[in-house]
Order: sequence, then C-alpha cells, then structure tokens
Amino acid sequence: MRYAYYPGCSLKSSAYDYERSTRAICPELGVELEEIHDWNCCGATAIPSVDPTASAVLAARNLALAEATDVNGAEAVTVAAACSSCYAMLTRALNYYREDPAMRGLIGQALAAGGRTLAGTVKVKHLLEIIVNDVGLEAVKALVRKPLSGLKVAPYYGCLIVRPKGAFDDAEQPMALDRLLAVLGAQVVPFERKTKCCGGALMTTKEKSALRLNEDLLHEASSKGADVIAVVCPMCQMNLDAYQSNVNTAYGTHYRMPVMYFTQLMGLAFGLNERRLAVGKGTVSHAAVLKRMGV
Amino acid sequence: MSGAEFEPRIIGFLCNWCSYAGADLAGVSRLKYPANIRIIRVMCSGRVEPAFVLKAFAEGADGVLISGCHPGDCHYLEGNHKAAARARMMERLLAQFGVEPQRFRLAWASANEGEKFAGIVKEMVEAIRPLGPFRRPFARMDDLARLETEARKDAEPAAGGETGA
Amino acid sequence: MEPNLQVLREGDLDHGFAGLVRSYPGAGKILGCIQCGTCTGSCQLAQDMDYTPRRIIEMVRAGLKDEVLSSKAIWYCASCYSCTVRCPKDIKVTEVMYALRALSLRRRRSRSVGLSPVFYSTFSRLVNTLGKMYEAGLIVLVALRSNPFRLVKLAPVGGRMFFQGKLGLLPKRVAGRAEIQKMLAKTAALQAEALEARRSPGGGGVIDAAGDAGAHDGARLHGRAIPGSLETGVLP
Amino acid sequence: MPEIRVGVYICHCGSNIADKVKVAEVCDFAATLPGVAVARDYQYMCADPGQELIRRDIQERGVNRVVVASCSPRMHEPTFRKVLESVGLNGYYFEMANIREHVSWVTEDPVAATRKAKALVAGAVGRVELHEPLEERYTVMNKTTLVVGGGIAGIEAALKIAASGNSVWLVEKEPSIGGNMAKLDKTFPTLDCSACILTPKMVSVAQSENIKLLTYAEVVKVDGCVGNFQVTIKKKARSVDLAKCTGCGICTSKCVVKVPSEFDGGLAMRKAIYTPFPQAVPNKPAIDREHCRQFVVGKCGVCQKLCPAGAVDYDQVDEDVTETFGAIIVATGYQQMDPSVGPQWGYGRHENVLTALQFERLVNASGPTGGKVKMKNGETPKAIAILHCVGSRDVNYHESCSRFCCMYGLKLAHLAKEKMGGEVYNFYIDLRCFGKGYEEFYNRVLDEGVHFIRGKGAEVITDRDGRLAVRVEDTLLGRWREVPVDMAVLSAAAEPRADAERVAQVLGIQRSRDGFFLEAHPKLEPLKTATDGVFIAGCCQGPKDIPDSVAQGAGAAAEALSLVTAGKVKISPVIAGVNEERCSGCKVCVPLCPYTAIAYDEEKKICRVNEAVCKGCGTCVASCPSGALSVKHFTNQQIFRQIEEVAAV
Repeated sequence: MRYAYYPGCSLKSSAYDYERSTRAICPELGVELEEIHDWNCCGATAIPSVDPTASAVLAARNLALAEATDVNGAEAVTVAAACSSCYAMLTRALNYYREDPAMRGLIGQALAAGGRTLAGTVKVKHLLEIIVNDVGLEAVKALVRKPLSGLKVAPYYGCLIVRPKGAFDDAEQPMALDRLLAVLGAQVVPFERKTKCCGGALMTTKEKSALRLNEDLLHEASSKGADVIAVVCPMCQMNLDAYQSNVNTAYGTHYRMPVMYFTQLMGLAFGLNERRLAVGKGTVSHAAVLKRMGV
Repeated sequence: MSGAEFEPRIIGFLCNWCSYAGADLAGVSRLKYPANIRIIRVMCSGRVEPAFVLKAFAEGADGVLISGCHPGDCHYLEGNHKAAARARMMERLLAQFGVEPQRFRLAWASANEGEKFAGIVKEMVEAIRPLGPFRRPFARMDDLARLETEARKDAEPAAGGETGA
Repeated sequence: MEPNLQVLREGDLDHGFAGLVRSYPGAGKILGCIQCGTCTGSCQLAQDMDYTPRRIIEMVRAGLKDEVLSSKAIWYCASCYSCTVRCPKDIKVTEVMYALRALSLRRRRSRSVGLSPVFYSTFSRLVNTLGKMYEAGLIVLVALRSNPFRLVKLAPVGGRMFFQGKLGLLPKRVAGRAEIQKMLAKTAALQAEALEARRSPGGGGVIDAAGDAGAHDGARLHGRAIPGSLETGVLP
Repeated sequence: MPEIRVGVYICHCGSNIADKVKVAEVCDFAATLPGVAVARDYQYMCADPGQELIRRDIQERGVNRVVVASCSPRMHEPTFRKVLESVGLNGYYFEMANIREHVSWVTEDPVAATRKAKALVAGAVGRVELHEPLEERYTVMNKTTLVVGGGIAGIEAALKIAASGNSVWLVEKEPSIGGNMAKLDKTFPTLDCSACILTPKMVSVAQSENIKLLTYAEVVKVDGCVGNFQVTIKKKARSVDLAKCTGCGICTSKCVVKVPSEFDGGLAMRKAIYTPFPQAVPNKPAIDREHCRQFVVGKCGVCQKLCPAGAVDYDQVDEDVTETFGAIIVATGYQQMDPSVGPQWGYGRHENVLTALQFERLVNASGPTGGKVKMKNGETPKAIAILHCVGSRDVNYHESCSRFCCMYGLKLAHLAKEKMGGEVYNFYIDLRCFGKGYEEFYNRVLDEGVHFIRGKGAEVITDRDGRLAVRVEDTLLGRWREVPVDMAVLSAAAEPRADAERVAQVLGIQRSRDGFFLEAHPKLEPLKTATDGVFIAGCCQGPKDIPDSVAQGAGAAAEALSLVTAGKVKISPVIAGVNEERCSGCKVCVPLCPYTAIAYDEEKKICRVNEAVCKGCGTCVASCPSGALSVKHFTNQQIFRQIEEVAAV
C-alpha cells in the first residue's frame, strides 16, 4: 500500500513526534509513504478566514502535486494526511473542485497560472482511516507484541477528522479509534466528548474560551479514569498538552493527563523502541503511561 | 435547444403503466432533465416493434429509447420480456447498420422511479451528444419492411455475437 | 457591543449584503434558514459570542452589515463544523463565518475585536510568502503586530515546547514560491472579475465597495494589496 | 368520408404550463398543421368553460377530431373523451399531448420547452387524423374490496364497507390489528383514552359478518385491473390454529423465552408465543419463530403440551391464498424514525432518552410501568425534555414536517406534568396547532406551566453532574442554554414504513419524493392513486392525525363502494384483431399472448383473437411476421405517423 504523503507544517515542527511515530509504524503495517514533492501549507482554518477562495487554491496545489506523485502506478493516487486540519482542508478543496462548478473553474484557472493541473481523481484519506480501513484491524492485531493491557485510554477525535463530511466515520460518535485502541489491548474509556472541539487556533486568539473547551475535555477524561488521551491531530495534542498547565492555572485544577498520538500508542503496542516513537516528548510526562505498561 | 452544441433528438417509446407513469412522476416531482426526448405512449413495451425503431431513425431521430416495467412487474405479465428479447435482436441489427450502440437503449423504469427516468434521459443525451447527428443508412420508408425481415433472419444464427451494448 | 434596540428603518439596511455573502463559496443557502438555532446549540463557543450564529445569519439576511462585520461573534468560530453537519437546511455555517471574516478584514471593521484579525492575516501572509507555516515566526509576528507584551505571556508555553524540540526556530520554504504567487495573483484577478460582474448593472444591487484599494488600516496592516483580494499580500 | 377538421386546444394550466411553454407560439404553430381547423389556447382546458370551447367548436365549426395539449392523459383523457361524447362525437377521435408532466415541469429552458411542446402537439395532430371510432366495453365488477393494513384508517374503511352490506377482506401483517393508534395513551386535544375509542372498533371488525380478517398475512402479488384484481395473500405460519385456539393464554404464561416487546417499544418483555397486547384482535397468540426455542434449538414443546385445545401447531407452513377483488384500499401506515441515526440526540447511548412512542407506553396505564413515569433506575424524573422535529424538517433526515408531533408533544407535556409534576420543557421550532381545538389545547398546556423554549434541541449530553442536558439556543432570547433534565423524549419523524417500496411495487402505487404513497391529485383526488381501483388512506400517504386518518379511511371506503356497487366496470376497447386476409397461420403469436387470448382456427388455418380475454398490450402485433395482427388505437399507421411528426419538429 503506497500513498502520497502530505505531512503538513505541524508535523515538520511542533508535531515532529507525530511524524516520527508515523514513520516508525507505517513500515510495520506495510504502508509506504511517498512524501509529496514541494508541498505547501494547506491553509488550515486561518487562510479561509482571510480569503476562502484562495485557501482552496492553496490546498488544491497540493492535490495537483499529489496526482503527479509516483505511487507505483496505482489507478488513482490517495493522499495520506496525518493532521486532521490538513485532511479537512485538502478534502474541502477537493469537494469544491468536484461539486461546485464555479469553484472548479476558478481553481482550475488559478492552478494553470502556476503551471499545474488537477484531474480531481485523487483521494484524500486520514492516516487513521488508512490504518483502520485499508490495513485493517486484523493486520494491526497480528502486530501487537506488547498489548496495552490495563491502560485506560480516552479516544479523542476532535472535529476535523470527522467533519464536515464524516466521510469515513460518523460525524457525531465515530468508533474507528475506539476499535483500533481496543485491538491494541487498551481499555477504551467511553468518551462522550470525543468529537468536541479543542478550540484549535483559538488558543492563540481567544485563549480564555479555548482553555474552557480543553478543561471540559480533560475533566471528562480524568473523571472517567483515563490514563492517557489518544489524539489524531497536532492541534489537539498541542492544546491539551502544552496548554494543560494554563488550564490548571485558570481553573485551579491539577490535571496531569498525558496526551499521546495514537501512532505512539500503536508503536508501543508493537514493541517499538520509544525513542523511535518520540515518546516522552510531551509537556505532560509520559512516564506514568510507560510505567503502567511496564516499559 | 440553441447554440453551437449539438442537441440530439431522442424518441422514447414508453409503456403506459410503468415508464409513462414514471415520466409523469418526474414531472410531478419537478425533476429537471434535458428536453431532447419526445415521448410516444404505447400500452406495453412489448408493443414496440423493430420497425418503430428503424422508422424513428429513418425520420431523423438521433437516439431511441424503449422503456417499460421491470421484469416481473409487467402489467401484461410478460410483455417486457418480449421487449427485452426483441431489443437484443435490435442491438445486433443496428450494429450491422453501423449505428453506435449508445443510440439505442432499453431501460426499465417503474411508476415510482421518476428520478431514474430523468437520469436515463440525461445519460442518453450525454452519451449521444459526442457522437453527433445520426447518419441515416436507410433513407426510404419502403426499405423498412425488408430490413425488418432481414433483421429477423440475421439475428437468429448470430447467437454469441457481440451486441454492441 | 450592546444589542441594538433602535427602531430599524429600511434605509439603515443593506439589502445587497445577503447577496454578497452568498457569492462566497459554500455560503449559498443562507436564505433557507428557518432560525431553529441548531447551529448555536451545537456551538461550543456560542456562550462567548455577542450574537449567536443563528442571529448572525438573520442579521445578514436583514442587511445589518455593519453590526455583522464588526461583531465579535465571527471571530469566535473555531471551525469545528458541528453547526454545519447538523444544520437541517444544509447551510454551511462555518463557511459563512469564513466569508464574514474575510469581508470584515476587507472592510477594516475588525480592529476593535482583539487579536484575531491580526493573527489570521499574519498567518495568511506568512504562508503566502513562504509557502509553509512558520510557527515561531507567527507567534512573534502576531505579538509584535498586536501587543509585544504578549510575548512575555506566551513565553512559558513556547519555552515548554522549545525544550521538547517542538518549536523550530528557522522557517521552511517552498521551492515553488513563484508558482504560488502566480496562482494567488490569478485567484485575485478572477475574484476581482467576479466582483466587477456583480457591480455592473443588474449584477445584484448594492455592492460592497471594500475591495477598493486605498490607504487604510487594513492595507497597512496586511501589506501589499491585490485588488479584490487584499489578503493575498506577502511580507515585504 | 367527411373532411377531417382537427381542433387543437393548448392549456395554460394556470401558470403550470404557461410559465415555461410559450403557449401562444405553440397555438400559432398548431394552426399551420395540416387538417387543423381550429387552434386555441385557454387558461384551464379541464374546467367547464374550457370543455365548453371544445363542444362549441364541434357543433358550430364542424370540428371532428380533437387534440388537447395539457397534462398527462393518465389524468384527464377520460374527461375529454366524455366532452366529445356529450356532443355525439366518438370519444376516441381524441388525442392528448402531455406538455405539463413531460415538458413544462421538467424543462429548464423555455425555448427548449416550447419546441418540445410543438413536437408533441404535431405528433398528436398527425395521429388523431388516423383515429377510428371505438366502442367502450364493460366487464362485471367483483363486489369484494381488499383493505391492506389494519390500523385505524384500514379499520375504518373495512367497517364502512361492511356496514353497506358489501364484503371486504382486511389484511394485517402483525398478529393483531390496531396499528400505531393502539400504542397511544391519550389522544389530543380531547384527551380521550386511545384504547377506549379504538378497541370497540377492533371488536366490531372481528364480529362483522361482512369482514374477513386475515392477520399475520401479507399481500405478495396483485394481477389484473380494476374490477378484477387477482390478489395473492401470504398467510404466514402462525403456528397456532385460530379455529381451535380459545385465547386462554396458558401457552403465553408458560413460555420460557423472553423477547423485547415491539408493542412496548422494547421497554418490556414479551414471550415467544404472544399476543401483542391485551386487547388484541384476534385475541389469540402467534409464535415468533425467530426466537421460539422449538424452532431455534429444535426442542421445547411446552406450549403445545400445555394447550388444552390442541391449537399449537409447529408444522404449520406459510400458505398462499388467492382471491379476486373489485377494488383495493391501501392503509399501511407509517413508522417512527429510529433516532439513533443522529447520535447527537443520545438515543441508544443514554438510557433515559426515549422516543415519543416509547414514552406513550410509559404514561399508558396498561404499559410496562402501569402508567408511572419512571427512569431506568425506577426513580421519578424531576425534569423532562420533549424535543420536537427530531429528524423532521431536516434535509439530513426528512425534509418534510411530520405534522402531528407538535400536538403530541403538547399532549405528552400535559401528561408528564400531570403524572409526575416537576419541570417539563418543550424544545420546538414552530408550534403548528392547526386543527379544531388544537390552539386551545396549546393555551391550556401553557397555563399548566410547561416550559416552551423556541429552539431545536441540538444535542443531548451528560453534564458534569451526570444528568442529561439539552443544549439549545433559546432563539427568542438569542442565548445559548444548557438545560439539565432527567429524561429526554424525542419526537422522531414519521417516515414511510421500511417495506413501502415493496408494497408500492406489488400494488402499482407511485411514491412521492418523501417516500410516502402518491395520490392521483394532491387536492382533488387525495385517495385515488395512478392505478384505477387502488386507493390510499391514512399515514401511508403522509403523516396525519387520527381524525384525518379516520376521515380518509371512510372516504376510501366510499371510493371503493362507488366502484363495486356500480356492478360493472368500463374496460378499454383497445384490443387486438386479426386481418384474416393477411394471416398466414404461422402461430408465432399464439404462445406470446400471456392471456391465451389467441387461438388457432384449424378449419380456416388462421389465428383468431378472443376479444373478451385480450387486454390490448400489443405484444402479438409487434411479432406478427405478416402484419396481419393489429391493435386498435395503437396501429402501426398511427404510431408511424406520430414518429414522423414528432421527429420533424
């Protein structure tokens, strides 16, 4: 299974631990990632706020580059995105291109001005979707050497992996991550707020509001006894982890909730070396998790 | 139907009970589809004889649709089975005349399949448009009876041949 | 802003505003809103807004352009799309919010509502210039453009991330920057064309004039202006 | 032969046609066609003045062929034939061009629509010249009516027909009649007990000599047409011999298998051998073979051993019954949407989130809690939320309004308030209290102190105290609210039954876009369908409350009776015939006829059509190698001419 890999800006900086762990587990799963040459920023949720049309063009450039990526002559190129925001923005551009004739015309002409063309045959998938649907849970199960037995994990999806389209799982109560974590041997906490928002970029602009959203998430996870929150998005990881002490300051709470990428938990279950997974690079220490796992 | 783009003319033979009612339902549901089709009502798709199809092409149609009830739902028990058998023969005959297979279609549409009917018309128009206008290999009405008899003879031994569908 | 309890007179309303908003991608269905409030009920930020999302849509339809574009509400949207997936009338509320922010930035209505406009426009300019996001640069630039003292406040978080190796200090660049500039310039030109078509007689009544170039706060703040699409500007 | 003088009439249908088709242009065009003596356009051709136009032209201007370009011939062909006949012209000197359903309603571009309309008019004019006078034929009308579905609409229809002295069959899929109404507690706005008003009617059905009741049975096949529908009904194996069973209930009480009760919405258990509810008609059990141990494991036999009447019969098999009916009434009802399709409402995730029908059982004195409103843990809730429009008025689920939820929302609010006190919240978008006494009922509930929050319940979530909470915008205040409650009741949408598609196929009924059955005309023929002799009543056509369902049931009975009591039914003169001169006696046609209407005459060595049996499909005609067969009104000449004309425009 070969994919055109779109890492996105975060995975190259603040979420390098996400990329490290992704790079570590994919070979195990038989997933080959061919990084898209000279990709640019997807626009995240910021650029649509400045120019909704230009943001679609920026994202579409990546789709055009992806279509030109060699993935062993597969019939249609599939883009693998690990960051939920990238996934959502690439999908947004693709849907506009496919479904809105005016936008299709505009995007096509803008890309042409830069010498690019988009056929629109490309598919966009989130890494979680690839692992659960393309690789399959049976194959994952076969790789588990150190089950996460006894580890209580809160599966946190955030928003942009399931919305606006809910393309591969339910937009309100998805189960893909729950099922994956269960296969890894973890005890999956029923997490009602699993698709509530972490605030995203509001942490920079509306910190008070964003802290409230994160406190709500941390509260449910810890009141349900979770040892760790599993995330699928760099933004969620940063807000829940790096800003956790800000939450504690603002709310007088004492959360010490590790927040780890699902790829890191997979790698641990596969028995990979934690350094290869960049485990331990959280602001909140991962030591408690490792201890519980006997690592 | 103006402008540079070629607008094919399609004649549709629709059975009274299912497809004609389905086309009515498309109207009642205000579904929009291309105006290229002219509908001729027959009681049963089984009534449509090969001569009707040839006649339509001879008179300048660029495509012909026969539409009736789904197999098993025929108002007259099995007229549509006969239509299906005859359509297979027609496909071979038309192929021999060099008529592109996209120009002739047999489709089932029930009385509650307005959307399906509208879809069939859209598909046919889109399939025929790139072919351009139909060139008539048989210009004269007198030829029709002869052609039809020949078609029957030709079709019999041609089992296993391509139908072009 | 306090809710406006004045009498509304027809002359105070901009009846072309809804049409302008609807011309933005994904914002076409606002006229079908039944004011059920599902968007608000689904919104985690609604409690911090001055107007609820439902009310924003009604204000757009009514033509309360100035109130909408200077509202705080539009900057509280976290783009979580909860409203969009639940809207019973298939209104893409999140996309409507993008459109309103973009219009607000163009109309320079946004300075009174805090850091958001600076953040989004700086983000946009960084990406337009480099092709990629540069987190450390973004934080510093936003702070410098708004309130340098924010840097002090941000230091603990930044520090924590830096020591975990999570904050790269040097920007990364895309090789095809010139290509991206061409694409953005073309986008801007096409948008200007579309705006001109709306402005021409029969093009939809009252027209937003904010796209006009001019020496205003926005232009200074957001850099070089490309007609019709101010925010595609790049860093000097 | 007199000169052919065609009158062409282009209908505007108000703006239905005229908005898209340039009617005057079509009319001018028609006037240029050969044989056309008069061409007119008019607002409403089907209205009296429109008909009068035709009559006068026939009488005063010598018009002897008529073409009306308007709606579908499936709607008004008989109307205009009668117009011709009223002034002594044969009704078959008439042809219709369908420029509404097939043109104005389905075409975007006015230019294209006008051109298509012209083509269809030309086809009709060309064809009508070749029409021949035909005489109507009649056949005997079967006097028995079939009613499909034993809810309140079907029950009412059957009772009315039976009261007229005519015979009727009532077929119900479940083991008992009663339908959804049997599950309700009180009915709005009068607060009559639903069972108290329904069960007497159910008993009357069982007692009527004119009603043959088949429960646990389904219609699987319908052939023929009005007057003579041949219907096959599958009687599912009930495993209980109704003739022997006395309804004593010993079997049910001793059965060891427990299954969630469909009737109680899963809030209580029933047995594998069961009557759905105490007032069931017939009040005799059926065995649910999916769960019965005898069938699942292959051994048990308790009920058979204990039955004093020897009525339990494990060897019963499904049985097909075939019967002929003159008319059919379809009253198959609706189902409530499963609200777990929208996880945001919490149904299926939180135990105290119920559907409205479940809550009906909860407040019902004969329900699982004896009419006490209780949470899963047995406690009485202190606050209840009723969420309106769950899946209704919502393009993600059902775009249409479910019509009765506003009122039952008010009713349930009243009952909840009455039974448990506490706080009751209604979350609504609009309150549609359109019926007699409905607004007054709303006022009463307002006075009782029920809270009304104008805003659609966006989600039901657990709050920090572990209570349910409804998140909503109070749109009248413009404020976001989170309202803590102990129980949430979802007014889930009324939707077409899961088997509506199959039923529509079997009975030849059309469905509208919402999936409900389609009436022949939304205003004037609400009970008829596009198939003559098949009528619809009640919620299978769309959500409606009990008074409307009852009225429709009675109305459909009147429709059916007006047919069957006439004694005879007009059948089409469109039949096939053989030109004896040309028939070569090849017999190709004989096996093609599905009605065996064609026989070979050994003496004359030709084939003959039995006119009494022929239905006029024309399949034989299309296959006749010598062109000896022909079908009236659809002759080759007529169709060829129509092809020539429509292709020429």
